[in-house]
Amino acid sequence: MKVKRMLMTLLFIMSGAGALFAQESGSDAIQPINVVWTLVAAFLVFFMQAGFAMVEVGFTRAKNAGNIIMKNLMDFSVGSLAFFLVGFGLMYGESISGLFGSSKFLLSSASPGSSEGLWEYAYWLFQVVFAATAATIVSGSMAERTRFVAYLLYSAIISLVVYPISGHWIWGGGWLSSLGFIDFAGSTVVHSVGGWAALMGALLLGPRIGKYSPDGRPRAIPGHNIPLAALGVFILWFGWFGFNPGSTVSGENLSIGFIAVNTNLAAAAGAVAAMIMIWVKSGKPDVSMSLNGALAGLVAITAGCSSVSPVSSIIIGIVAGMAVVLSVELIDFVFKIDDPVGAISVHGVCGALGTLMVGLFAEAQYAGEGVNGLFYGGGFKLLGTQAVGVFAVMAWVVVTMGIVFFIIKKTVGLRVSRAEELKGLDIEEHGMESYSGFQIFHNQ
Amino acid sequence: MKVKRMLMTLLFIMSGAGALFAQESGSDAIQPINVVWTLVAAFLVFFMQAGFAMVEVGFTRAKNAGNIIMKNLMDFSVGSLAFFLVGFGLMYGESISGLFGSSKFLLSSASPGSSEGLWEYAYWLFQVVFAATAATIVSGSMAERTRFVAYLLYSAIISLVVYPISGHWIWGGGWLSSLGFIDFAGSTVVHSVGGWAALMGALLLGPRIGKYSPDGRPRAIPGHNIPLAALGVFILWFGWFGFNPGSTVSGENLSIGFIAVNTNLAAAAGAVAAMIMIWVKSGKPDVSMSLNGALAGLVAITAGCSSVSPVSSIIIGIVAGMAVVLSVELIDFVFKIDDPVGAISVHGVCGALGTLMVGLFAEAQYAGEGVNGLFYGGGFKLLGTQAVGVFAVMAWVVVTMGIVFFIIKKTVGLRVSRAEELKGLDIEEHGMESYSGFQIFHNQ
Amino acid sequence: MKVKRMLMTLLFIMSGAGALFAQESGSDAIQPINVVWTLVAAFLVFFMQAGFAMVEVGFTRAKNAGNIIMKNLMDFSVGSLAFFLVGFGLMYGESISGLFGSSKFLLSSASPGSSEGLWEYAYWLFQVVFAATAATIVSGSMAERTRFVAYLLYSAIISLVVYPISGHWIWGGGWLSSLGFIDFAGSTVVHSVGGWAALMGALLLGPRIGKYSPDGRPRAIPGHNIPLAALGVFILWFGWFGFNPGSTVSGENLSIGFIAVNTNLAAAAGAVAAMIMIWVKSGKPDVSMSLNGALAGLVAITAGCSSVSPVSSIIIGIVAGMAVVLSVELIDFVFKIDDPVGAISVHGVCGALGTLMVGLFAEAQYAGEGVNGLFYGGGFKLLGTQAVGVFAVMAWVVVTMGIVFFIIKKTVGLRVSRAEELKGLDIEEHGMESYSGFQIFHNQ
Amino acid sequence: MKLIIAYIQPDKLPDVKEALFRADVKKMSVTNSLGCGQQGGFLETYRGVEYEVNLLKKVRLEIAVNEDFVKKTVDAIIAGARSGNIGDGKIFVVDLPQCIRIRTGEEGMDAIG
Amino acid sequence: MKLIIAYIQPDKLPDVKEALFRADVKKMSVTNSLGCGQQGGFLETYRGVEYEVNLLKKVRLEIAVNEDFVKKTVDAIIAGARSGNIGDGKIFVVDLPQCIRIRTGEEGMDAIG
Amino acid sequence: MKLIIAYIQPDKLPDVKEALFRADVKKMSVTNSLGCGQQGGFLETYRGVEYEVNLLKKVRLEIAVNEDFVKKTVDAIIAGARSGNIGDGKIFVVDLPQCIRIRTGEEGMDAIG
Ligand SMILES: Nc1ncnc2c1ncn2[C@@H]1O[C@H](COP(=O)(O)OP(=O)(O)O)[C@@H](O)[C@H]1O
Ligand SMILES: Nc1ncnc2c1ncn2[C@@H]1O[C@H](COP(=O)(O)OP(=O)(O)O)[C@@H](O)[C@H]1O
Ligand SMILES: Nc1ncnc2c1ncn2[C@@H]1O[C@H](COP(=O)(O)OP(=O)(O)O)[C@@H](O)[C@H]1O
Repeated sequence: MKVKRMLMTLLFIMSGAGALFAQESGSDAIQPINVVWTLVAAFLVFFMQAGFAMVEVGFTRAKNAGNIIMKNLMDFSVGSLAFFLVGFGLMYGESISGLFGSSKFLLSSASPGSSEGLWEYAYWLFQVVFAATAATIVSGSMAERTRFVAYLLYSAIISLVVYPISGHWIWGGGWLSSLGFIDFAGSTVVHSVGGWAALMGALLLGPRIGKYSPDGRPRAIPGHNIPLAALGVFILWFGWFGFNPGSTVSGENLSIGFIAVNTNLAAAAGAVAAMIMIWVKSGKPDVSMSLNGALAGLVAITAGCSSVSPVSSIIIGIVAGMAVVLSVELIDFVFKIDDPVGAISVHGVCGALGTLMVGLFAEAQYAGEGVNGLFYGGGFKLLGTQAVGVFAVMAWVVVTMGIVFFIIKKTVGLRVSRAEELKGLDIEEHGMESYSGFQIFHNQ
Repeated sequence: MKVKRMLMTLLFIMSGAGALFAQESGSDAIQPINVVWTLVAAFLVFFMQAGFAMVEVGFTRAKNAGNIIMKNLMDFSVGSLAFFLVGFGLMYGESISGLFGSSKFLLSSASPGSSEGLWEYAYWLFQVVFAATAATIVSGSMAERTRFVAYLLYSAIISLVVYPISGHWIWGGGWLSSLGFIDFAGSTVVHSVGGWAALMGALLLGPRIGKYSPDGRPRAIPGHNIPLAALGVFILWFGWFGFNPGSTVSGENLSIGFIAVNTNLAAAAGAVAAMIMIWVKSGKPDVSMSLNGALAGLVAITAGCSSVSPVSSIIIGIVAGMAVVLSVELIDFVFKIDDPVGAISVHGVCGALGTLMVGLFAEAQYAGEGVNGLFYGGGFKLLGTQAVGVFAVMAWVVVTMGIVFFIIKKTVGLRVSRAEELKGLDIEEHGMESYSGFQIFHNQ
Repeated sequence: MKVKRMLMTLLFIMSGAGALFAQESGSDAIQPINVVWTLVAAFLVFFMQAGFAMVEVGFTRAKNAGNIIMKNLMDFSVGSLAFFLVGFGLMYGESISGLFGSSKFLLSSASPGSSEGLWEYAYWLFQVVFAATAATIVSGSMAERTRFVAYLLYSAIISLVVYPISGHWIWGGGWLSSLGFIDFAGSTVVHSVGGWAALMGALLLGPRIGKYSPDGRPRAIPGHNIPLAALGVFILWFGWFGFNPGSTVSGENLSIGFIAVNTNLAAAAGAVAAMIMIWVKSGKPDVSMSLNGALAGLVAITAGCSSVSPVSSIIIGIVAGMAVVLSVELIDFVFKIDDPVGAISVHGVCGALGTLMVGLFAEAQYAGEGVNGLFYGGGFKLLGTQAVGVFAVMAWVVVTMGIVFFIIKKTVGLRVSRAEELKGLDIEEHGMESYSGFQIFHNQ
Repeated sequence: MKLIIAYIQPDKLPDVKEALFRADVKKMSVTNSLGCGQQGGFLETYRGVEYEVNLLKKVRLEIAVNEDFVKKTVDAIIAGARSGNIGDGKIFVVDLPQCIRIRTGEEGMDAIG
Repeated sequence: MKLIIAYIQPDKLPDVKEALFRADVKKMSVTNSLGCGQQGGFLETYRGVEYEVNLLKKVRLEIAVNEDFVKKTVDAIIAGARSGNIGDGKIFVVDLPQCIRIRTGEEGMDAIG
Repeated sequence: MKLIIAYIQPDKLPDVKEALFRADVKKMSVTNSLGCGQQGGFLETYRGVEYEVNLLKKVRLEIAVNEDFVKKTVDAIIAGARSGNIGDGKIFVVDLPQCIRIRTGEEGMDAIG
């Protein structure tokens, strides 16, 4: 009976207290329903890690599958610890002139004694899975040629410093939030940060061997497991229902249903739009591009999911779905940056686009008093603010991550040798095969 | 607000506590707990899309995997938009003499202003994932030989019109609901509709090349990825916990636990029964058939999960598990209809069977005042009503979808060419391979 | 009724609102939020079945994949029925002198009439998925050589008797719980039970053909699908958020967030620690070992997740991550027991280790009044109790399962023939292939 | 005896097998292979980028036959595999001085069939 | 020199390899193959329908040896692969006029081993 | 005519193909294969246990050429495949009395190219 008695006393301490505060209000906020909702949402967002892993594995070659798995497992694991030690504090700690936080390190703000103290744990979990999402986006664009050690270093740094600081500006009470910048669930805070970091990574790495013919024409290097990639996309879509609606961190906030609807409509519209776009351009409805389209819609609606109407959500999804196709081509053909899974286009470009579109489609009835986008009589004010935020974050990430990857390149080295790349990272970096026994041709 | 009222009564019958709140002001009925529960359930049901995709991919051949992915992605995406524009209104709008709804198009019934208005969003999300489930069932039976464009058309039509109208009859306050027809979570509304549509599709398509030997003996065309198919079944089982218990659309309705137990027991019994059945008949415990058995149990209990006892649930599961084996053989050997994944048997046959069995096993203590099946002294009344519903819906779907598929066949064409079918739909329809690099033999 | 009463009081003290009603009539103490939370957690734990299936499939050879799927499907299905009929009663029924329960068979304690009656259903579902977890652990260590029929028998027995009885000792109000033994979510109750059963199974089966060279050196038999295995680990991690926080069976207990944080940190630390350990030992960061590390951390924190600080959780995770590597080697090289997926080390060893570490790291502020581990001034008392529990359960399982497997071996036979093992269990036991069409080499 | 090696289009395999059976050549061995030849390769695009397939999937047949069967076999293969398009494939005929049936140890012409 | 081509049952590969090693034939190349022969094929059923496997999994060995090794090699293969059942497989022996070791450029008999 | 069979390291395939193209040998067939030879095999560890790889991945080339092309082809293969390390592989040359192009029915030397 001891365990149970302990449990009760424990409960007594906290919920007794909880009940007391409840009368006074203030901590009225800490209702069980809100904690449960926030946690369930956090679990769903965690599951997106599996989604990213499957998408990246599926869209790359069999000989590197194990390495990608490792990178996804480790950016979450290392990231969790880094965010626990430092990141969370930099993002949500006492703000130093709106630039970065300065307390709450090691989750010091949480405690088992009070309901606020307990709430802080749930809140941290919800935050860490977001941080990990930003971190894991990058592994896709750097796939099939990055040294594993280099990737470990990168993971630690983005979760320790880079993500938390721009996050502080927008969600931590920093300068952008005071400007009235709207990024409800993180098109910019999470996805663009990941996307721009992915851009710098791919840029400093250079393309995979055989990706561009001697005369510079891009060659397709098809993914080896489309069903797995598709499963990943479904998992991500599923997880996004935690990502967006969960960002209310309140189950009492009944707009969670509305947010979920917008999320779903934008994703559906994105998938259809991307399919049609690629169909028209290349003559066939490409599967992997359509899957990217769904993700593009999800990324784009993330910023405005609580500020725009369902119909606007569909439009935002369509724009993103078309944009992702064009962006992938632009990066592949014109900039000649090799992004195996399209992470830069999906998360960077569509994240920015989605954030900007809040400035066009926001409506007061959803976004709250007097918050209207350009199309709803709000003029250019909001659009301007959105633009400031988008570019500020882009600049921050491009500069810092550029430096980080450059230093890694010059020290431990960013890329594996030609021989290793040809043999595959699974054998060279991890001494194993991902599909032992299967007969596989490694064309390139 | 008919639905809402029905909902209340539902709650009233079912849970003491819930009913108490219900009397007082209507809006009070929109408790956060109900919104959270309904949304979480909706998310789980959404995830079933991934389950269907994996099951269908796994049970068919590698050369068509990408095409099946596309079909599953698109029937949900296109379906979501179609259900938003028209379907939801036809199903839940102001009823025109119990036949179809006539308002709520474009989700006009929802609004951010009031809690009912917000509730409507959550409710729509829960409904759209159900609609998409019905739509996606069909892709399985039409796998490996259907033109992609034809499938897109079909997806739009079933979500626009066919599913919503029969749905209105039963859940939208239509004529069947007034008869007292019981289909709690959709054995008929969702699964049979999908199953009968699958039947018509497979019928008009004809069998895959090589499925029947010249002398008409059926040949096995084994699926290419059983682990993925199994994962799909586990995902479906997982999602069903949103499908059935979630159909209370109320977390205050404490019978959700009871419904979940019935769901789980029926699935378990179905798997075991199917395994034994096929073991006895063919001498070996076939994996894919046992997986179908679990699904059969889930489909069958869906109608009565809130009206029968756990023991009855086990019996229903056993009957379904045995039925699915026999049905698959019947369709394959006798009717010679080629249904690659057994969708007709699992969803059509077991859906109908499960709905009928409510008329046998319903008990007042679970089903509410005076609702008893044949085995519990209710006589043939309920059984009769159930039969009327089952056959009315079957007739509706067979006729309408028959026409739809026929028109598609005569216009855009339903089936790919022999050459395309032999090469595989991935290369022919989408210009890609699903397992690039893998050495695969395409026997047939 | 012990448990029930405890639960009531528990809820009574816990919730402000609940407490109020509680005065009027006990029944209202069953708050919807607790039922919803417990069910959602149960769903997540159910999903772990998919995780186990994928991990075991991925870490073994292609020629046995279908057989492993079957075993995972059936141990859950058969187990569910067995636990419904007998197991639950033995575990939570009226205690016979603290040794085993004697009522509640066939879930007789549940009823649709009262909210307690309804609560009982939810509670059963949460319990059955735990029982199934213990059962499914074993299939991993017995993979690739066990007769299917033998496995079916085993599944029934562990869920009928073995798991419920030791479970009763700790969670059913049995003798260990009265000693003050702490195993919050089942490091011992669930994982060690599974792990020790896995040990006996592997021991009586003997190693796979080719696992040990004539001179006794262990040979690696690499898994055939690492991406699938990794997906399984992510699914398990995801499910663990239901496993640990859900074990409060109360959403009003705000410590759920705190428990989730500990769970996540231990898993992350375990993965990193295992990676470093194997890296140092074998020169390369092995993927499958790192995945095992995450599981090791999860298993180890399960016992103490509500009694230790986040920092302690990290330490526990690190210890487990290192331990799993050493344990796998010990079992493989020294004891020469062939455990294809490392189930004995992950669940048995780390489960025991985690339970013991509660005796070191427990802190009153988390664990409740006066409950302190060795490192927090509690002396050896708690550590001793933990040790008693760990070894009592180990003895119970080793003896009973040893007998069970021995009898099975002597009667129906435990192992397939050499020819069957070489050809693969899919063809021999189930008459099918899991990857039809794929070109696969079966080296061994 | 001769060992006949043929490369054909994978989707022609069923037809070739049938033609061989009719010519009652009932034994053969089939292997997956990638071929490089005149054939440009059907255009594959992936994510909008043209995919340069310079190794095309082919199926390799290996058939050991007695002299008097050579022509029938070659004709059957051609009958089943020819579409008239580039990529139809090739047939190579090699001398086969010796052939043994493992089961019986029979040698030469008796072992072929 | 001769090039020995053998088709055996996949599950016999370990035994054949061992037999060859003992006959100290240490070099060979192995390929997956599907075979068509007298063998009916073990009955496979899938979802209760009999699965007509007319192409059975086989393993193809290719071994280049010097004249004096031919018999030893053939005997070793037979020793390892024979079960006496239909489907045991075949051995084909082809003349091998020329053999080169890529690493050293050695030719002929020295290159074989 | 000759049938040239070569076993090379898989990661050398791109280089060999290029070398052959330059020697304008534009037609070939490629198969996956496992090889057993002098090469010890790079050490693979799995879960900390050494993995005894005694069958190593190789790629098998089959190229039918006219007499006057034999040397060029062999040289090209060596040029592309040689690394100087054990495991580089082997080249076998077999006589090819007959060759037919399925598409046109052409025979002999005209059918090769
Ligand atoms: N000289 C050759 N050596 C080896 N294989 C060849 C040769 N020529 C053709 N092949 C095989 O035959 C296939 C078809 O040849 P290709 O030239 O494309 O068609 P066609 O013979 O109709 O012109 C090639 O893909 C290749 O696998
Ligand atoms: N004439 C042949 N040409 C090519 N391969 C053959 C020939 N005869 C047999 N084989 C190969 O040997 C395998 C075994 O032959 P089969 O006739 O089934 O057994 P057995 O030789 O014992 O009668 C076949 O599956 C096929 O791969
Ligand atoms: N006598 C042989 N018969 C068949 N294949 C051989 C023979 N010798 C070598 N090979 C093939 O060539 C590959 C390389 O040979 P190996 O002896 O390892 O390298 P090297 O020739 O450089 O010593 C082997 O893996 C095998 O596939």
